Amino acid sequence: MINVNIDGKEIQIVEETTIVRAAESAGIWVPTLCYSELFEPYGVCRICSVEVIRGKRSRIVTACNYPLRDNGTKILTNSPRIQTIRKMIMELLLSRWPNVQIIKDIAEAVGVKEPRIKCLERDEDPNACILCGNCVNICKDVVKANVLSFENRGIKREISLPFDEKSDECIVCGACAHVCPTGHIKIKTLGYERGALQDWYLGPKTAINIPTLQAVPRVPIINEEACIKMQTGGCGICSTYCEPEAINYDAKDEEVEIEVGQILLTTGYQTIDLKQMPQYGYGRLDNVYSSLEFEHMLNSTGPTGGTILCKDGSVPRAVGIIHCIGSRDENFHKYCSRVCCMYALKFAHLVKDRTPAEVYQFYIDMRAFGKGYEEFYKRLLDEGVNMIRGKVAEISEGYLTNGEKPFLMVKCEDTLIGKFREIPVDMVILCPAIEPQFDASNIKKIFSISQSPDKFFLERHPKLDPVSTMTDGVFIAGCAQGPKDIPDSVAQASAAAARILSLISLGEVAVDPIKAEVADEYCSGCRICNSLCPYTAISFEEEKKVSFINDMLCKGCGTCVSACPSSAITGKGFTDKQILAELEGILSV
Amino acid sequence: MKPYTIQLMICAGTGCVSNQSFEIKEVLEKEIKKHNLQNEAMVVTTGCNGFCGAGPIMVVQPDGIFYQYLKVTDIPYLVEEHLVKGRPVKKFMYVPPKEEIPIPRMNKIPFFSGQTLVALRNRGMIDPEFIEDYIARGGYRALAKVLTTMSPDEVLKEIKKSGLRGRGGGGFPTGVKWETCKKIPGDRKFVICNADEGDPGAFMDRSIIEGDPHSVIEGMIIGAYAIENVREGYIYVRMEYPLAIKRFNIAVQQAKDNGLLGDNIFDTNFCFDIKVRRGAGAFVCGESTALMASIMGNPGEPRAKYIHTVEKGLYDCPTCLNNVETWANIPQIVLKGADWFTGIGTGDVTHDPWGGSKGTKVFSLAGKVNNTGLVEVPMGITLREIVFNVGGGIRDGKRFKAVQTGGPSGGFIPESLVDLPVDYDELTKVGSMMGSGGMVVLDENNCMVDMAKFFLRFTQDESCGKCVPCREGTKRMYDILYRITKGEGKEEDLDLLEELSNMIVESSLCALGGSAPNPVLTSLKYFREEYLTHVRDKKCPAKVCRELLTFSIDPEKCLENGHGCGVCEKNCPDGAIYGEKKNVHFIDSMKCGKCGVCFDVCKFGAITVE
Amino acid sequence: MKPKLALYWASSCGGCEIAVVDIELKILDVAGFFDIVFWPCIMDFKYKDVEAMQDGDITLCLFNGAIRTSENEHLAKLLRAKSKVLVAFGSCAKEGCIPGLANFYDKKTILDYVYNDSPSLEAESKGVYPEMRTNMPEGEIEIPEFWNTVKTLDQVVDVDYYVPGCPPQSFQIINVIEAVIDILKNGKPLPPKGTILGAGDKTCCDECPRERKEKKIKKFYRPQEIIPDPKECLLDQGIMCMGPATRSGCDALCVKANSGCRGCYGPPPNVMDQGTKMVSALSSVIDSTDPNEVKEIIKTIADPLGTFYRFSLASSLMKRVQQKNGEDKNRKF
Amino acid sequence: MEQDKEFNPKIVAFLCNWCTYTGADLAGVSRLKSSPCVRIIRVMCSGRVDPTFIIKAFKQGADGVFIGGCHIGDCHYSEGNYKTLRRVEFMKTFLEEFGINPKRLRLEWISASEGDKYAATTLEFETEIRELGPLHLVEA
Amino acid sequence: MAKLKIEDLEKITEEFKRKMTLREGAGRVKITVHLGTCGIAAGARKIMNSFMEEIEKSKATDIIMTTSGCAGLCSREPMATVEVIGNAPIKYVDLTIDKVKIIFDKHVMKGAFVQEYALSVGSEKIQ
Repeated sequence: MINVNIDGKEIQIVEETTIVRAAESAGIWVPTLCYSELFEPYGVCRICSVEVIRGKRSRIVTACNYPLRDNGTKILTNSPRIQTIRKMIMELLLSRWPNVQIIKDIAEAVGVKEPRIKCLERDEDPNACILCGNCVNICKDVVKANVLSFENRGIKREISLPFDEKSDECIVCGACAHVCPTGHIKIKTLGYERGALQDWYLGPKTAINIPTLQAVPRVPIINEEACIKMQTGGCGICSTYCEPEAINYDAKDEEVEIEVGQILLTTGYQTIDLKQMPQYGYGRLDNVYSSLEFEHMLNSTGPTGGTILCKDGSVPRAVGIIHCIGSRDENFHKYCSRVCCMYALKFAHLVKDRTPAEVYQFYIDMRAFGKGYEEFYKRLLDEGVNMIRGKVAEISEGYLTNGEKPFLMVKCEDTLIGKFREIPVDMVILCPAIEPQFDASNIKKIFSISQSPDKFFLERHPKLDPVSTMTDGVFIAGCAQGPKDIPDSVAQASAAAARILSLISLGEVAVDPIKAEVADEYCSGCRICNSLCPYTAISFEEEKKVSFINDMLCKGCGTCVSACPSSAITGKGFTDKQILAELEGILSV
Repeated sequence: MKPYTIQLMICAGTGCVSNQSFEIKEVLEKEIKKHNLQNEAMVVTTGCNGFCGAGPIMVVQPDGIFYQYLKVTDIPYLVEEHLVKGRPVKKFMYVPPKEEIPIPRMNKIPFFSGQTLVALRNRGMIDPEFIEDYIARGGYRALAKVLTTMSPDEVLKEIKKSGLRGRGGGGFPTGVKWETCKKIPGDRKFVICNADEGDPGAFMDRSIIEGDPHSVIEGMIIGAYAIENVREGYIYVRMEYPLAIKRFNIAVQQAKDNGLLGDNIFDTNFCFDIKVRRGAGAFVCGESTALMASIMGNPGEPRAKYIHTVEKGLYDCPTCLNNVETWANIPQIVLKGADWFTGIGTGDVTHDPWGGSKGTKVFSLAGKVNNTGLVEVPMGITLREIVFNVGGGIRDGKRFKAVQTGGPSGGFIPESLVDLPVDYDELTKVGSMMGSGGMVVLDENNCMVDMAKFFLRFTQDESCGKCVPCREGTKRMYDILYRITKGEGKEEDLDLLEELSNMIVESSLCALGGSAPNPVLTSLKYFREEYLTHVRDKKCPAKVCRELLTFSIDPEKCLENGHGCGVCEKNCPDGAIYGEKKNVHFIDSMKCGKCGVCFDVCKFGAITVE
Repeated sequence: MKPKLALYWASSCGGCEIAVVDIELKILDVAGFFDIVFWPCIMDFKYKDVEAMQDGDITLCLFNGAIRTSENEHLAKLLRAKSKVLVAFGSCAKEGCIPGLANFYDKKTILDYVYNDSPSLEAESKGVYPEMRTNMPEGEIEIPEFWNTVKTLDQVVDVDYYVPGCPPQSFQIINVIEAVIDILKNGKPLPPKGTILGAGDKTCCDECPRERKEKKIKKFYRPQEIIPDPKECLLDQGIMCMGPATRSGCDALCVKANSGCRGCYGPPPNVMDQGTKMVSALSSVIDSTDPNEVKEIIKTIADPLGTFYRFSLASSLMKRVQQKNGEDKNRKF
Repeated sequence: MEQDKEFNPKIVAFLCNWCTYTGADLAGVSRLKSSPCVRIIRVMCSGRVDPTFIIKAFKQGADGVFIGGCHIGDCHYSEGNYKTLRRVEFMKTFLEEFGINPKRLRLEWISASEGDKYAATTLEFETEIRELGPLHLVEA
Repeated sequence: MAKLKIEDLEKITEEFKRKMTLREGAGRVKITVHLGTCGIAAGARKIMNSFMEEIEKSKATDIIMTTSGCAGLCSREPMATVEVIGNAPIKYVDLTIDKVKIIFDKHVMKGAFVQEYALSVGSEKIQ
């Protein structure tokens, strides 16, 4: 502890205390501008300059970062010398940024009304950047993202992003905007852009967010990739502000091994990559959407709040919905994706409901086979939806000579009237084929199951055993097994669950009796079989010099049986004798 | 070693190199070969000779014949005359101003004879790219002495006793700095050589590096030994000195190859290594904290120095930073002893390290003197000696007006103080500073307001912009000075300038801002009248500020001497001159753009400027 | 009355007979216990003597040699009739053995080679084939007919017991003889028909002292290509050894001599075909999954058929290589 | 030859339970025409097929032997089919030595979903065997 | 490159000493051989070489060897001036190699000028 004298007040403080803190504890106000307790004092505005007297020497220092070390230091926070300096600084600042509130306030406090100086760089903006550096410092010291920095020097100094480009390092924490004293920095929400929507881009990637507005449970999560704390160990500011102490940085993705008896595979589907079909202009033309994107637009918590809008913000005059993109197509998938007809009808209904637009359905066959589906189709016809039977050949951009906004021209053959048609619309919704997940073959290998030719997982039997697979204990349901709609998926999943539960309720599992067995009396321990078993069921008993097969590990494939040169191994259920007898039998006629 | 009979020492400092000294060397060697003299004459490229104003320079040893202003085309003649026929060529020799007889020998030329060489002792004597040359001139003896016979404390004591003060500008006693750094606990410490010489017109450091890089390296090694726990050193050279960077790199490599840097130097357990860093082109990086930030890869901006760099510098470790010239002095002090060093200079440093200025100082002498170049003079020499003896007086017989010392941060010293002894304290007293050693001599044709504006323009441009006083204040000062030179100044501007200056000096973050207003303050102090003339009368007495000039034609001279020749009319870009041929011409002051072309073209002196 | 013993030597090298004599002093017990009624190799007996016997007169007949000619077959049938117990003695009788390797070729090829193509024939004797019947001054003589295929004894007549080995090991012969004497002396019951005597139920590996590891074979070496480690399993070292598919009983004789088992004791119990079983076992441990590499590794086995069926070809499933009457005449597909 | 007209090849097929057998099932369910000459023996894995069975089959009067397993890398038992691959390779050289055309032995990888492949392959094999004609083995 | 030891510093210095002496112009003795056209014609180069050999032999490092042009006495060439620093220079004329040896021995090394070969003594003064 040391004693210092501030403006005549004797106070006792801890060594290394800054003058600002010391003055605060003495109840003396020192004006500050670039000072914040959140980060290390930057000390550039110099408005907090005070006079420090040690012995005979007096010097001007900044109160924000001057550490008091010597007993008996005398500080003058408002001497005439200091007043002159402060006034001059405020004159300089006020002459440059006359309308910034915080500058006006401090200027008034130190007694400056009108600057005597004319400033060539005068900026009338009340939200102008006053180069205090708060944003740079919080980003550097606290957030540790180092996104913002100063550019240029001298009077041309300004805040900038690296190379003036959008930074990938920015985690959109908003700290810079929070500490900006003039409101110069604003956090902007990206609007509804075609590119953004198509990439499923839901706005800037913030380190803490609620994945979607309808997320269950609706709680914020930390995005590990964007979180500075989890990436570098810095920041951690959210935990200091979270009163219930709910933030846990240690909860990370981890690999857990769980022993289970049965597995239900419901790995679902993906939609076909529409960019494979450039004739439909997806990703190239504005206002061409996939059905999932359109669904996103229809969502009341979606980017448009459920309003159907073209990219330019206008309401579409006509909407085309095109079925069977990539399904029922010799070039892509031969099968029918089953769900498109009905959701396309739903889209048509909603477009009719929410906009005055004309709706065109381009279909190959209308498959309204479910309960109540046909009725819905009839209703749609009554609503005046245009049904065109025929496959669309191309979608191109069309222009009107009168300079109106461009539209999309859908070219197709109407097979019902036998004519080639070109229909102008403002928006096109494509119904992409449902296809197996791109990594389904990996899943297949992991679980030793099979895929049907269309690459969906293969059930044990299409009629008699539609939810189990060739591997005992592994079941499938939903679109992983084949395209189906929600009711079908629910039904199949329920069936699979029932199958699993029935096995669980039994309490024990009957194991296939097909196993291999070593007859000790014939085994001479040549160890030929030892390396063969993929399940490591075969071990070598050094003492007895015979090989041994573990019943529980053996899956009964019989490879070792046929390999055993002394035929000491028998494969139960498939013994040499049985097979030879079978052979004899089938060849006897 | 071949016993050459003649050595031709060609200056290969930046100044002379830019005047084709390398090409001259090539031609010289060719000519020597042509005359079959290659066994007798040897061509040596040296560092800066110092007399840069007269480059390219060649000194022929052993006779010490000094040749200046050489051209490639002169060489065949010179070789034939001097080397073959043995007749030194007078027309390439130095002729003192106002005289006709040339001075053949270098050491007889006042520019050289008036100097005392310590930091520059090897200039023109060694090839800086050969470590053997340096060793042959006594190099690395100081290091050997230190490592074998002295303890670190003894070295420190010797340096303290010598009273050496930082040559970079501040004049902080080197010994005290080392001692503080040594006392701060820490097992990782650094020494840094500041070679970011940014003052316009100053090139002392560059010349030392280019001419004698090993002296700096030896000084740093000794410093590292004395401070202890220093195993790493940095040399921070500004990017604009490519030759200096090259020579430093060569020297450091040679020192490493010879085991003078690295582990177990001279088989002792002392280890030390040096890295060369290139500056990124900002004046402010010459400031110690900004320099260290730059080495660490951060933006070169200064920080508050309430905690000194000797305590928390590079990578937050105790760091001792000294200027090139300071380091170059160290080996000599160690070798010849502190007493020899204190024998040169002013004051008494036995008790107070700030008590005097010892040793020599290198200045780059520029401006309106006859002999411009690099001079090393003992501390305490008067300005008069420097300007009139070493510098050979003012060019073209003009009147001496002032000296500006210390670079853009220094101040003006008027003629009245010309007998001022040059040392740290005297210069500070009159409002200027030693600085790194820039010395610009001004004559009656220099406008003080314009000069102040010139320096302010530099400082406000080089301000990093971090703190408000320096960023905003210097720009405002420049604006005001600009207005004054345009004739838009008001009297209260002078007060405002003073007020701004004081504020900037007192409250700036670093020394750049803290000293930037010096030119304005001193010019206001010593030449206030000149400012007032600008403001009140809208005139520039030195006839520099164009906006304040009036061009007119003396009708008598025009008619009598020139018979109304009309050349001025033809050349006026503004069409402001009119008049019949063979008649008097006139200038329309409204149209006159004040370019001065008429003044230049008139052969009869009929154009008057006021 | 002493039990009667007969020994006969059909198509074989005679080694089995030597092996019987090789039981040293034990032979005296044999001579003492049995009344030797037929042993052409040792004493002068005539076929007439045998023909003169009553059926079942001979208590024990040790028949060695494969059935190559009509004479072999005739004697086999004769001795079967006259013997109570007929033992296929030695590998030739049991499974064809080396004579059985002639089943690679047919009768004509063999005769052509022997009497015409063989380079060791002198020019004048080339093309001189034996005649079935020849008139000699003493009268017409007849030589037995040469069958197309070598057969094992049990392919011609009913065999009661087998003693494997080429030749059966002397200590095993002693064991067998002692057991027989014991049975006859003490009126003990006979072992079940078809029992293999003088051998174990395991494989050669059981008697092999070498250390075995999990097998992975990258290449097969010929004996001249490598000096085998005397302590390590030969197969582990890539040396062909039929041990795993060969019945035990020889006390791992070859293996102990640092040479791979040649398989003379025939397949172990339960194994139907020594050769295919060996194929199955070896190809299981070939260390490759690339079909081409597998082919290359298989190529490093010299003469697989001859190696795997060196002793058992005549008794194997295929019994012989298909020749003219079989699949293809050139055998090159 | 006259009997060729009536030649109905006997083809023994050893099919793995998980792939080819199921594939054959699928071929049947899908009403695909496959070879009627094929006489199937189901084994759990093609790795169970002992070369002895192959010889035995030929011995018993088969004109061709067909082995069907999962695709390499897809074996239900991870790697059983690798062993099959090697055994069949070996057996082909063996058959050749024995004087039997190795084409009479055929190994195919047919997955559970490849009913069409099963049908096509067996038909093709049948044709091939028909071209080779019946296999007459001699013993004497 | 080998690591330098302290002794090496002296060795290098010694090795480069003559070069440096020449550069610094600070020798004890300065020998100037007059290499004008006349001198060269009379064999001055040979004289210079023999001086150099002598220097080499003596291992002296404090002798500056230099050349100059015609000294004006073309008939007495080859000529050389020997100047022991601090004493007046002596001009020797009509030099031969033998004379050089004697001059070098007596004058250059021992400081006693050789009167019989000298042009004159005292004709030149210390500069």
